[in-house]
Amino acid sequence: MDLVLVQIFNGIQYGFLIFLAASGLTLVFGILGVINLAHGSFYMLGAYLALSLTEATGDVFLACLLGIPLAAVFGWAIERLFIRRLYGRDHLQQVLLTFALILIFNEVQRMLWGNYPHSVPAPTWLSGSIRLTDTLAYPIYRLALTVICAALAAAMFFVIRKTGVGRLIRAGESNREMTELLGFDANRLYGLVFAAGVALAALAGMLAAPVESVYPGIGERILIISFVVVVIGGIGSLEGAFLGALAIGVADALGKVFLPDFAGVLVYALMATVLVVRPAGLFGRTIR
Amino acid sequence: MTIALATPTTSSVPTGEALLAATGVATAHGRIPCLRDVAFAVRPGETVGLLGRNGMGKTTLLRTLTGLLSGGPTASIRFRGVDLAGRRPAAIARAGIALVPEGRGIFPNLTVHENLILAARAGPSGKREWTLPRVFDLFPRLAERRANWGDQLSGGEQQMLSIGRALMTNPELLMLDEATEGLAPKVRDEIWKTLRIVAATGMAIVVVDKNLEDLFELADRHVILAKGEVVFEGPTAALTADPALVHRWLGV
Amino acid sequence: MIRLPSLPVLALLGLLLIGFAALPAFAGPYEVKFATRVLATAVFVLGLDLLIGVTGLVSFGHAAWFGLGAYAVWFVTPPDWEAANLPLALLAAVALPGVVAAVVGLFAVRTRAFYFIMVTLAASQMIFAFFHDTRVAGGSDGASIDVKPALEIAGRTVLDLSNRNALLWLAVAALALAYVFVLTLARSRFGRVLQGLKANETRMNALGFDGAKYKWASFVIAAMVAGLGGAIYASIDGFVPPEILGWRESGLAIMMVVLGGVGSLWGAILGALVYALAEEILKSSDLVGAAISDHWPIAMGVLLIAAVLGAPKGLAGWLPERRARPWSPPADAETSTAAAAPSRPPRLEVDGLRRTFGGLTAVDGVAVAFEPARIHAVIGPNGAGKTTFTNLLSGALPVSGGTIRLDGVDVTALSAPAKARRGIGRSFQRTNVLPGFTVAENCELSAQARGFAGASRAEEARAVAHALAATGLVDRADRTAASLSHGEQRQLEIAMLIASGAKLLILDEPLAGSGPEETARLTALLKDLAVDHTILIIEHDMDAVFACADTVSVLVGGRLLAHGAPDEIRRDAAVREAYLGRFAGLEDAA
Amino acid sequence: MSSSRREFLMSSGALGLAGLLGGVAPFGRAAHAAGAIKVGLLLPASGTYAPLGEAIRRGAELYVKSKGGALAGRAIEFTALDDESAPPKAAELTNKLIFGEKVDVLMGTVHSGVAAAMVKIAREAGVTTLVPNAGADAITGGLCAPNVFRTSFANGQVGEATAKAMLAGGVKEAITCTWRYAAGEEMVAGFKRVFEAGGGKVVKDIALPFPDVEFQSALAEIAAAKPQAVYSFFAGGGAAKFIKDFAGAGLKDKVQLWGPGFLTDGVEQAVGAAGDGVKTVLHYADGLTNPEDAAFRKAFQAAYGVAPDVYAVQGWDAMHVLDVGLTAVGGDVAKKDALHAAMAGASFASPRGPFAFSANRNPKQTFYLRELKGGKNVLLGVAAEGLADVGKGCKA
Repeated sequence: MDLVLVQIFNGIQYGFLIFLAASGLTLVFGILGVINLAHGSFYMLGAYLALSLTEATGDVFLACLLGIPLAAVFGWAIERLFIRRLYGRDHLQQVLLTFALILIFNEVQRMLWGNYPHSVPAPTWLSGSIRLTDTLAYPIYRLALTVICAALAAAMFFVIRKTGVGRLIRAGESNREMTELLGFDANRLYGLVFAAGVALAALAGMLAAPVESVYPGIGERILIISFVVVVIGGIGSLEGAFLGALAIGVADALGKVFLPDFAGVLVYALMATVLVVRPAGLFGRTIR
Repeated sequence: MTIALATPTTSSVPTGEALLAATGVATAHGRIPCLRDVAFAVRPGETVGLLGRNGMGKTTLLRTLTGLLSGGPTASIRFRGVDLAGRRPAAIARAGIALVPEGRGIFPNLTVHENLILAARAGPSGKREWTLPRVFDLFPRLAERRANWGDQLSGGEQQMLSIGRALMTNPELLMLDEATEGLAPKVRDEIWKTLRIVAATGMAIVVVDKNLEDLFELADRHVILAKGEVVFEGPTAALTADPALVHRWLGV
Repeated sequence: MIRLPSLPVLALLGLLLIGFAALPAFAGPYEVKFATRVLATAVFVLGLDLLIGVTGLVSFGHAAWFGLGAYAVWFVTPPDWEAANLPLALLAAVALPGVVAAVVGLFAVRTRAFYFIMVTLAASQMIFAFFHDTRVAGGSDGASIDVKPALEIAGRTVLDLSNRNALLWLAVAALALAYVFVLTLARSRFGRVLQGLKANETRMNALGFDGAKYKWASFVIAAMVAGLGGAIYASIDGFVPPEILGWRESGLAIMMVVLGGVGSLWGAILGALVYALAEEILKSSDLVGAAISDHWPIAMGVLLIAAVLGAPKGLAGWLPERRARPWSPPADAETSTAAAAPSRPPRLEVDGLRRTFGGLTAVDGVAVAFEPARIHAVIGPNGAGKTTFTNLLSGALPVSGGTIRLDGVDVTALSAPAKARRGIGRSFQRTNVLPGFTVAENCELSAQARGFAGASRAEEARAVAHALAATGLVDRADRTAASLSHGEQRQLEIAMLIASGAKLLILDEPLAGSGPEETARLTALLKDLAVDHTILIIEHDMDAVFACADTVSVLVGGRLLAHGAPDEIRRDAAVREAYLGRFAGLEDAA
Repeated sequence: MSSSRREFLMSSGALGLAGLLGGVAPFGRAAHAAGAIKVGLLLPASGTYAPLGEAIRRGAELYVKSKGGALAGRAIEFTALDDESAPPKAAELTNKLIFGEKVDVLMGTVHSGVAAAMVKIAREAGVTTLVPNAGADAITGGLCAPNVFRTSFANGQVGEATAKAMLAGGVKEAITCTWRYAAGEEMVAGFKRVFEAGGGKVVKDIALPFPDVEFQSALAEIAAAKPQAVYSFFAGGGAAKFIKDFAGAGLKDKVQLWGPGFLTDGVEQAVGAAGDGVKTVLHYADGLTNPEDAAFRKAFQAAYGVAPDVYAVQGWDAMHVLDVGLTAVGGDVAKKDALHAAMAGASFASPRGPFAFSANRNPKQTFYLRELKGGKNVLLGVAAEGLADVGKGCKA
C-alpha cells in the first residue's frame, strides 16, 4: 500500500514536470496551429543551459533565472526564422521542417556540450532527504520540484485567466482574425506565444536537470510524452494538458511497478482510449 | 418596370473631404473575381448604407477595407490621408477603422467584460471617448451580463457586445456587416437606436443590412453593389424617390 | 490523377534497377549491402507514398509496419540452424503488418489531419514500446535472425538470402514489383477513389463512396507494402532492432516521400536513394571537408529545410509528367447515348420537413412538391435555411422530422451515399471538382459510383460520354480540371452529377462568382438539362433565377414562405416584405 | 582500395544521378599508410557508455604506444566510429568498418546488443575481431567463432562471481535490479544460478527499460520489500545515478548494495559519499599488487592524467592478445588461421592478473571483491579464482 502511495506521489511529480513541457506545446499548437516536433529540443536546451549556468553560478535556480530569458529570446528567433513560414501550410511541411530542426539542434548540442551524460547538482540547501517510511526517504529537491511546478502551473493559469496577455492569448486561440481586427498584430502575438512555449519547455528541462541528469537525446522522450498529453487533454487546452500530464505521470509510475513490461505501452494505450471515447481530447479545444 | 441604372457618381464625394476614399478595389477569391474596380468613400461623420443582394460583394468590400483581403494591385485605400492598401489588419484597426463582422466575432472563451477591455485603446488621434462605463451606459444589458462567457450570450447580446467592443477601440470609422441579421424585432430596434446615438456623436458609420426602412432612416447616403460592381451611389432620398431602383437591385 | 511515368522517368527507373542489379559485378560487399538497404527503404517509402500521396493520409507511424515486417521474419525463423522458408518469411512479413494495421486502421481512419498523425504516432510508439520493453523478440537488444530465409524447390536451394547478391536481386525484384503494384493500384478504379478522397472527401461521400472503407483499405495495403521492405531489411544483416519501429524512422520516411515528390510514387524511390546518398556524401570528409562531415546532421537539416521551403514538389517536380491518355468516347456512344440517358426525371416531394440544431430550428415544417423535368429555384435571405434544406434532401444531414419522397418512395432515412445511388446528386457552394484529374477522369470517377447500383463498365463509359456531351465539355475532356475557367468548372460539377447517374440535380449556388456571359451559358445549359432531369437550384442571382426557373420557393426563417411560378412570387407581398422589409410598401406609396 | 567504390559511384552517375550528385564518390576514403595494420574501433563516443568507450580506446592506444606504435613490426592505425550504444546502427557501422574501411582487425564494443549485431557480421566476414567489453554470453557461446576473441568477461561469469562473494558475505536474500536487456538479464541469470544453488533467495526481479535512468519507482519497490541486499547491474552514467538515488532514497544504511564491478567503475568520483560501502565484484580492482598493474597504472596516469579502470585494462589486453597473434605470424594478417590459433593460445600476465582464454576464447580469470570507500574501489579479497564462463565451446 505504501508502494502505491509513493508511486502516486512519484507519478504526480513526473506529471507536473511533463505538464510544464506540454503546456508550451499545447499553447503553440492551439494558437499557432503548428505541429512543433522540435519542442523536445527546447527541453534539451534547457537541460544543457542548466548544466552550463549551474557551473557558472553554482545554483540551479540562479541558472533558471538566467536561462528563461535566454530560451525565450532563442524561441523568438526560431519563430522569426522558421516557424513563421509554416503558418497555414499543411501538416506535412510542419512535420518536416521541425523534424529537420531536431537534426540541427541535436548536432549543435553535440558540438557545444559533447556526448557525455552529465549530472547537475541540486542546490546544497535542498540536497537532503525526508524520510517517508522507515525504509524510504524522499529527496528534498524532488519535493521542491513538485512545489515549484505546482506554483508555476498556478501562475500560468493566473496569467492566462487574469491578465491582459492571457486575454489576448485566449482571444488569439479562438479567433485570430478578430484579434487582428481589434488592432493586435497576430505575428507579434505568435512570436510571443512561441517564445513563451520555448521558455516553458526549457524551464522544465532546467528544473529536471538535477533529477534526470543531462544527456543527448534527453528531449525526445519528453517530446513524445508531451504530444500524448496534448492529445489527451485536447489541443490548446491548459486544463486538459494539466489533467493529461498527471494522468500520464501516475499511469506511468504505477505501470512501472505493477505492469513493468507494459509501462511503455500503457501510456499510449491511455491516449488511444481517450481518443476513441472523446476524439477531441478531454477538454474540447478552447482555452478559458 | 423601367430600370434606371445609376452610374456611380463619385462627384458627390469630394475626395478632399473624404475620411475614407477607396478606389480601384478588385478583390478575388482564388480565380473568381468578387469586386471589379470598386470605388467607395465615406465623409467624416457620415453614415453610409452598403446595399446589395447576397453574394454581391458587400462583405468582401468590408473585409478588403479592413485589410483581411487584398484589394488587388490597383487598389488605393486612403484613410485620414494615409494609404492603407496592403497594410495588415492590425495596422488598419489602429489607424481607426473598426469592423463589426458578420457572425459578430465574439471570443467565446472570454467573458463580456474581458471581450470589452481586451479591445480598449485610445483612438488614432489619442482620444478615449468610449470607455467601459460609457459602453455599459449604451448597452445596460452588457453590464448585467459582464461576468458571462461570450458563448453564453444571446444573438442580440452578442451583437451589442460586438458593437461595444468595436467602440472600445475608439475608431474614426465604424463598419457593421449585417448589423441586425437574425435578431428579434425588439432587439433590432435597440440596435438601430444605438447606432443613431453613435452616429450623433459624429462617428462615421458604414452599415450593411437588409432592413431597408431602418437603414434609410439612419443613413445619409447609400451604395449598392451588384455582381461586384457599384451600381448605385447617392443620398437616401434618391432611393426612396425611386422604388423601381430598389426593386431592380434589391428586390425579388 | 496519378499518371504512368513519362519516358524519361521510365528510362531513369529502368537504368536504376539495372544498375542496382548489376552492382555485384563492380562493387564490393559494402556497396551491395548499402544498395540493398536503399532498396528496402524504397519499398517502405513507396508504401508510405501510397498513403500520403495517393490517399492523402499523413501517417507518422509508418515505420511500425516496416519494423513489424522485419520482426515477422524473425518470428518465422527457427532458432536452430535449420533453413528458414523464404515464401513463409515474405508472407509473414506482409501479413503481420497487414493484420495489425487492419486493427489500428479501424480507429485511425475515423480521425483526420492532426489527429490522424497523432493516432498513427501513438500506435507505432505502442508497438515500439512493446518490442523494446518486453523480451518477446529480444527487447532493446534487438532480434537476431541466425539463419536467413532461403527458397527450396524440390530439395534444391534456389535462392538463399545469406548470399548478399541473391538478396540484392530479390530486393530489386521486390521494389520493381512493389512499384508496379502500387502504381497499378493507384491508377485502378480503387486508386481513383483514393485520389478523390485526398482531393475532397466530402465530395466523394456525396457521390456515394464510403470514404472510411477506402481509407482503411489503403492504410492496410500501405502497411503490407512497408512490411515487404521490412523483410528485406531484416535479411540484410539478420538483425532487427526495435528502433526501426520508432517515430524517427517514420519521420525519415516522410522526409524521403517529400524529397522525392508527394504522390509521384517513383519519387519515393528516388527520395530514398537521394536521401541515403546525401547522408553518405555529407558524412564523407573527403568530399565535403571535415568541417561539414563532422557535423553532417546540420548540413542534412539545412538541406531538408531548403527542400521543404524551396521545392515543395520534390525531385519529381524536375522531370516531365506524362500527359493524360486522351479520352475517347466508347464505340457505341452514338447509338447508345439515349439509352444511357435517364429514363424519366423524378418527382420530389417533401412534407413537414424539419431540422433543429439544439434550440434553433433551421428548417421548420417545409412541405413542397418539385415536379419532374423542371427547374425549381429555392431563394431566401441569408440564414433562411436553404443550405440545411439541401443537406436534408441529399442526406448529408439527418432530418428531425417529416418525409422526403422520390417518385413516391420514402427516402427520408437514407444516408447520403444511398440517396446518391437513388439518383439524388448535389453540388456544393464552392466548386468541388478534383483539380488534378482531367475532365473525363472527373466524370469517370463519378460514373464509377454507378457501379454500386449495378451498372456495367460499358454503361459507365456511356454515362461519361453522355455527361460530357450533355454539358458541352467534350472538347475539354482531356484538360485538367484545375486549368478550366470558373464557369467551366461549374459545368464540370454538373457533368459529374450527370455521370454519377443523378436524375435530380441539387445545385447550391451554381452561378456564384460567374460573370454575365458565364451566367448566360450556365442558365442555357440548365434549361437544356431540364428536359431529362429535375433540377433544384439555390441561387442569389435573381435575374438568372427568374430567367430560367419554372418554380420559385422562398424560404424565410426555415419556413416555406411561398412557392409558385416566378411571376406569382414577384408579386407576393409577403416575399417582398421578407426581402425588403417594411420598405416593400414604399413602391405602392410611390 | 576504393577503386571499386568509385566505379560504383561512377555507375550511379551513369544512371542519371551524376548531375544530381555532381558525379562524386561518397564512399571514398584516403587509403591508409602502406604496411600499416588497420584496426577498426566500434566504440561508443556518445551516450551513457561514452566514458567506457573512451577508456577502452585509451587502453588500446596506450598498449600500441608502449610498443613503439607497431606490433610485430607493423604500424597500427586506428579508425574509430561512434556506435552510440544504439543497436539499430550496429549493422551499418560494422559493415562500414569491415567492407567500407576494409579494416584488418575489428575491435568493439561496450553494449551487448551492438556487439551481438557486430559479431554476427564479423563471423560471416571472417575478420579478426576483438571484443574489449560487451559480455553477452552468446558472443562466446552460440555466436562464437574462431575469429572472435573477448578480452573482458561473459556476463554470466561476473554474476556467478558476485553471487559467490555475496553468499560468502552472509547475504541470504536479495532483490535484483537491472536494465531489461541482454547484459542485464545474463548478469542476473548467472547470479541467480549460483546464489540460489548456494541457498540464497531472490525476492524480486526489477528490470527497467534500457537506458532508463528514472529509478524512483524501482527504489520505492525496494523500500517496500525491505530486502537484506540489492544485487544491481548498471554501468556508466546510469550506475552513478542509481547509486546516488539509492542513497537519496534513504536506502543506503538499510539495504546492502551489491553488484558486478561495473556499478562503481568509472563513477567513483561522481557518486561521492553516496557510494561509500557499495560492494562489487570484478576481474579488476584498485590496489592490486602485481608488477604489470603497477607499470600499467603509471603509464596510464602519465598519458591521460587519470587513473585507469577495468575498461582501460580490457582495451590494453585486447591489443596484447593481438600482439601475441601478430608476433606468431610475423605480422602477416592474411594468415588468418595461424593468427587466430596463436591468439587463442595467448597466455600472459595482465594488469588484472593471469590471463588465458577458455575454449570459447573468453578469459579465464580471477575475480576480486571490492568496496567503494572515499572514491576508491578498495580491494577486500578474491571472490573467485580462475573462473571460466559457462559456454560449451563453438558449434562450428
